[in-house]
Amino acid sequence: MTSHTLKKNFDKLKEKKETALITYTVAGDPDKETSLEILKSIAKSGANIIEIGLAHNTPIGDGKEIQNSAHRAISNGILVKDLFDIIEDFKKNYSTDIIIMTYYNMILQFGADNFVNECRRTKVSGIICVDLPWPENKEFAEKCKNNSISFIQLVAPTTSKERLNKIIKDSHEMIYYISMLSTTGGDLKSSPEEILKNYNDVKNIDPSKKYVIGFGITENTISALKSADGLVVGSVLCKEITKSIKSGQNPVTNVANMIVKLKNKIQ
Amino acid sequence: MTSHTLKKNFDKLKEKKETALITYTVAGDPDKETSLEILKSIAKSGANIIEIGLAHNTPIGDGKEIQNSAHRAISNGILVKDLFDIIEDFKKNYSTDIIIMTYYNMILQFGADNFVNECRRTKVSGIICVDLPWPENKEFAEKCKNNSISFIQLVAPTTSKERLNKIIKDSHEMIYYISMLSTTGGDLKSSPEEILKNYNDVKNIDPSKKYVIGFGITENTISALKSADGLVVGSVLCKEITKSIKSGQNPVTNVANMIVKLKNKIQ
Amino acid sequence: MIEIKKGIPLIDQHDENGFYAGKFGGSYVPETLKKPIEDLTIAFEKLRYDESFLKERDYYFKNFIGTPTPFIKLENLTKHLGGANIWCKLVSKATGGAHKVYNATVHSLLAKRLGKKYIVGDTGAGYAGKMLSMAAAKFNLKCKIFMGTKDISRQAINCFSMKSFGAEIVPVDSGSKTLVDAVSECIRYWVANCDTTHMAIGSTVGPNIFIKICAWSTAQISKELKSQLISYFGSVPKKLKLLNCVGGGSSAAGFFNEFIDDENIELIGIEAGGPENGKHAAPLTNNCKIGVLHGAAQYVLQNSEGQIEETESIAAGLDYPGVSPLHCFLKEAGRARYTSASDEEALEAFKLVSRLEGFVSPSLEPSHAFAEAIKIAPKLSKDTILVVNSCGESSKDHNIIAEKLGYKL
Amino acid sequence: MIEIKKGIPLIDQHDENGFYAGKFGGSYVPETLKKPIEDLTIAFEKLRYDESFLKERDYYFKNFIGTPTPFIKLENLTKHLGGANIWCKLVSKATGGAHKVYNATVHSLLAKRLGKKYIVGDTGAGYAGKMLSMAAAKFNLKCKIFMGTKDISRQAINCFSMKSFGAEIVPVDSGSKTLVDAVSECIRYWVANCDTTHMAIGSTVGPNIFIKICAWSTAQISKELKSQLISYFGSVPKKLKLLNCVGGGSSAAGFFNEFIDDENIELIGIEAGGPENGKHAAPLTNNCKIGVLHGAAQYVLQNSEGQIEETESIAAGLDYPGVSPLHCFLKEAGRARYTSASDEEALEAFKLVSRLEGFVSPSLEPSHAFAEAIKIAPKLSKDTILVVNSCGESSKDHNIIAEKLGYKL
Ligand SMILES: Cc1ncc(COP(=O)(O)O)c(C=O)c1O
Ligand SMILES: Cc1ncc(COP(=O)(O)O)c(C=O)c1O
Repeated sequence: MTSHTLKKNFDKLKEKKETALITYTVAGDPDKETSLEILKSIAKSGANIIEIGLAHNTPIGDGKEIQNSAHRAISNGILVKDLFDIIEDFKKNYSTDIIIMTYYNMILQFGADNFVNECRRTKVSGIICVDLPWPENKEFAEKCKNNSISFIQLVAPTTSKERLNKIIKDSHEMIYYISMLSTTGGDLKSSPEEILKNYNDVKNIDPSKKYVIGFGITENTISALKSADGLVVGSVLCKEITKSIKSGQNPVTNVANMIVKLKNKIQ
Repeated sequence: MTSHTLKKNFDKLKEKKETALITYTVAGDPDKETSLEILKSIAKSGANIIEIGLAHNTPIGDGKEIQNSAHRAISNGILVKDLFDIIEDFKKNYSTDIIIMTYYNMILQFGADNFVNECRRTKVSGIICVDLPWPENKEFAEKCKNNSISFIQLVAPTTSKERLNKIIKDSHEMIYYISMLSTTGGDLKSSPEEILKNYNDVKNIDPSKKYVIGFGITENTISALKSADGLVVGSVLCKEITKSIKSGQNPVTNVANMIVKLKNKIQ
Repeated sequence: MIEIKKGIPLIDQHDENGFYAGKFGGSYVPETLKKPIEDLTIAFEKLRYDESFLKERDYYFKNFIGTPTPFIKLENLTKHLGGANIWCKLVSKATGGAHKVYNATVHSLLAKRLGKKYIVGDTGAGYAGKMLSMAAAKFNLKCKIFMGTKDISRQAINCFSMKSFGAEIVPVDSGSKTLVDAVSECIRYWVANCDTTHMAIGSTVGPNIFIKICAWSTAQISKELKSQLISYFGSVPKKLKLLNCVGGGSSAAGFFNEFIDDENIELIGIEAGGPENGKHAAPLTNNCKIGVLHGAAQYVLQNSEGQIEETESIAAGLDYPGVSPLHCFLKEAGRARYTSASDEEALEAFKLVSRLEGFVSPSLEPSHAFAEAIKIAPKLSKDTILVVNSCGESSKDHNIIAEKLGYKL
Repeated sequence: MIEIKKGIPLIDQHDENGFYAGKFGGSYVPETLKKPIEDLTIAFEKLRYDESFLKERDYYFKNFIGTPTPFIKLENLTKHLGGANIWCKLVSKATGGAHKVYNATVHSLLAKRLGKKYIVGDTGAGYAGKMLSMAAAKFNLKCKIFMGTKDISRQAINCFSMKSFGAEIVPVDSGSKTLVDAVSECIRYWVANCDTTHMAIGSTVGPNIFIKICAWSTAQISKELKSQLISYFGSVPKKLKLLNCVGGGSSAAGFFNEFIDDENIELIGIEAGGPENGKHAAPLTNNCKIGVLHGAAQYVLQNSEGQIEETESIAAGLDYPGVSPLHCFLKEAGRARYTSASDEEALEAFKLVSRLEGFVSPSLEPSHAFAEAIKIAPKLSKDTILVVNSCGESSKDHNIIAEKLGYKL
């Protein structure tokens, strides 16, 4: 149950003692086609897991960079079915695990069952829902599990010990560890050492699961955190797309170059 | 006691069965010299009594036309001593009775004694003080009387019977009957017949005194009121001065022409 | 059929997960906020029964907010309309000029109790922000207010107040540049700063605890009204209708609160109908679908995809795509009736009420409620009592109204 | 030496001709007004003891004006200044935002009793006009407000209110285009319309009867204060100082009224010092000569000829060359002390008070009184009680203040 591919992916990485590089870009940013090309180039450049954002226009957990990307995507008319088209297309040639990240209202309006069915159909490995925390997510997580999709729990520095135990108990293979109090893309507020200390405390609750660290990870901070099971980079990539568009450059190649750089830093 | 000249003037008019034409212009309007010339031309054109305004900058009884004249005079720097200069100059060649019309603060700041002394020195016949009603004016009226100057009481359509009796009893030879509820220069609100009826009621209280009607008297209304002892025209003349200035004409001749016209209408 | 549990406060009608009628409300928040929200919930549930806290609250309500606000009969308007008796609860007389001061004061007191030195809040009409800045200044809290740039320019007076109280206004230039974006940005800020900072949401929206705190604060209005009704009429009148505009719904929730159990009393919520032939901001009136906005499930203007739709209203305080789960609940239970007034109707109501009833000078939000009163009063019997909550004061809207009504200033 | 007669209200300290201390006040009016003034005097002297009239007044004071206004301690300001205890009477909480509402309400009630259908008044800051329009709308009187064109442009919000209440604003473009000219024009209008129209002068200036009505109306403030002092302190404190800005002087007269006989209490009037290196509007502070302005003898800014001088103040409500005969009397009797604050000091006071005491948001007029409190408090003992009358609300001044303090709106 839950995602077989994601489990296998992590097992392989463990064997190779490799840290998973997990990327986040927004479906439809800057447009449907280019965002697919970006996903492909990300996959080719060595990312291990790909998060793809389904943009919502009242995001309460995102920082400026991701908001900009989401704004572009929505302005360009991205729809839920476009997201699945993109994933479906991607999956024709690539096997990299795909995780959808979105807000609950997007799932609700599409219909939770429909959403999960589409995920299964397009071979999505997992779902992150920013504003569907535990225990509110129990029913939906169950639904994901029943469809071999990982529902990825988030834990934060504010999460209490008691909650941590319960969340991890209910979690699937992958857990998202929020590095600090921040929306996505803020500057790291704590030293990597501190973050890793807290991270390890969390991981020790159930070392059999995989824990990825996200929020605030940049070219500068990524290598210091490489002992984690995986590291998520999102704002850095969204910013790269924004910069590329502004300077008339190709976001596809720029993002690819960035992936290579990041991947190198954690090898 | 009180003004001998004023008394004689009225006596003579009575003999001739003539209605007194009383003018009002502002000292220093449009400037010191011209206002003196205006007085002279008024006298030459047949006015019987000349009121001259000592402008105050917060007049509470004046309409727009007189306010404009006062404003010009003050802007041109007219001072109390200028007023007396003008009168003194005028009196060198003319014997027409001069009555000063002003507000109490002007008298107060000059000093009531000084003011009356200057009036006597310059052969002023009377004083009208807009905001010094009976009984507040008792002391000052007494001072005037002691200096052979008429203090001219005003009575209005709102003045009660009881007050009328007292005011007329305390009055000197001339009483100013305000034709209607208005600041100076308004349109006549009642018919001349009504005004004259009220006027006669007042006059009958003591027919030995002289009663002049003022407020709202224009070229159009003057002849209907000619049965009064005297009629005051002010706003009409001030307006003539304003118009003359605006059209680049000579206010002295224009005012003189107006006087002739008005005088004709009450003959 | 949804039933309202008798004898239980409106804010306690939710289930253990914070849902009213099993489907409205909840706490759909990023994990980071779970702990601060839990802390706040525990603190509030304790403090709301704490004698010393209640004493403090009552002290500031009385001495700073100036409660009770007047309850007055609008003789001229009643006569003019020739039907029901129209009364007004002049909540705009509360310090600062609107009901938003209750919630702001309570949040500031809570922040102090929680040991927080910083407080943040959202604002649309600017009142929530003004009041929060005002209370923050008094209680020595550093204050940041999130406000859409469209609202900043149309509600400049309230911005002036915020600045003078030393608050920082953070302009929000995303989306519709109005309240919805301000709330999002405010929540985002809190996500990043919840360790040091208390957040006050400006209406009965957001995660359940914020709805509860807000409605608990504004409930003061109906407590006053009830005792004023009894003191004027001997008892709560039988034929009574309460009218209140509904943006987020904090004013209406506070106005209805004490009367929920008394089914004789009609509760009427008036939403923003927007410009005729334009957009609106009336999710209840227009049977919008349930969605999740700002952490709570509610009726909300959205497209079929789940994107929140842009709204339009002349009243900045009503210009919000969602509505309190409390009102969704009252609607679903058939306890309150919801309708809307257009921009034009609100303006006409403003005009009429101002001309006839000098002492009432409603801002554009309560003008919507007056519009409904004007519509229904003529058809009602003379022994019917309509009470309108005039919950905001017009000066903040002077430029908008003057322009629309052609007053040259 | 002038003595204040004990046990006699301040407004009854005049002689049979309406003069205080034999030289201030009186009724220097055109003959036309003698009768209407006499009628008004008779009516007022009867009504002020008439139970039904007093009941009506009290009803509207309570229900429309919202009395009593709060009396609050300014803890933060007190701490910041480190001397006397600073308290505030928050008169700006009265409906409409200033003490002017008392006089306006009483005049409107009088007009009704006198059977007048029209009412006119002057205004400077716009509050007197706003309040009169407001009361007039309520009591079905047609209302005209005279206002200097300079004031119209700097106090636009209050003009908006007047228009919305259906009043006509008559712009006065003569002289300094401020209050002094508005009052003159208003009196002139009354001269021409006194048969149908009631006039309300906006402060304790003008012919004596207007001074009396106005101070009788605002006396409500010190009645409230006295009972609030007693309720907070058990009795009226020994070391008490009352601070109030003085334009015409209606706010200060009302604030001092109940305390005149208690000579322990220091009464401090603060006039407008104007811009540093500029003109001022402070006849008492600057020992101006006695003159007659608007029907009454008083200290007044004038040149040696008797022309009234132009004044300058950032506070439109204080921008007046004369001052109430009541204050001339209190000064002459040594009972009250008068001083001034400059524009700059008032602005600084506004800034400090707003930052430290959110709930108080003084307009520029009471900011002058706060400026004096800020000056003297640090030098006073901790058991001294300063009470400042915050008699106006800042929103009308938002543009001026924002510009001067560099707030971008
Ligand atoms: C005066 C006024 N009324 C009503 C509202 C609408 O909010 P709510 O429905 O929460 O009372 C606002 C919001 O800013 C407001 O300022
Ligand atoms: C708020 C405020 N305070 C003070 C004044 C000054 O007038 P008075 O001295 O009559 O109170 C005004 C006049 O408009 C005012 O609006």
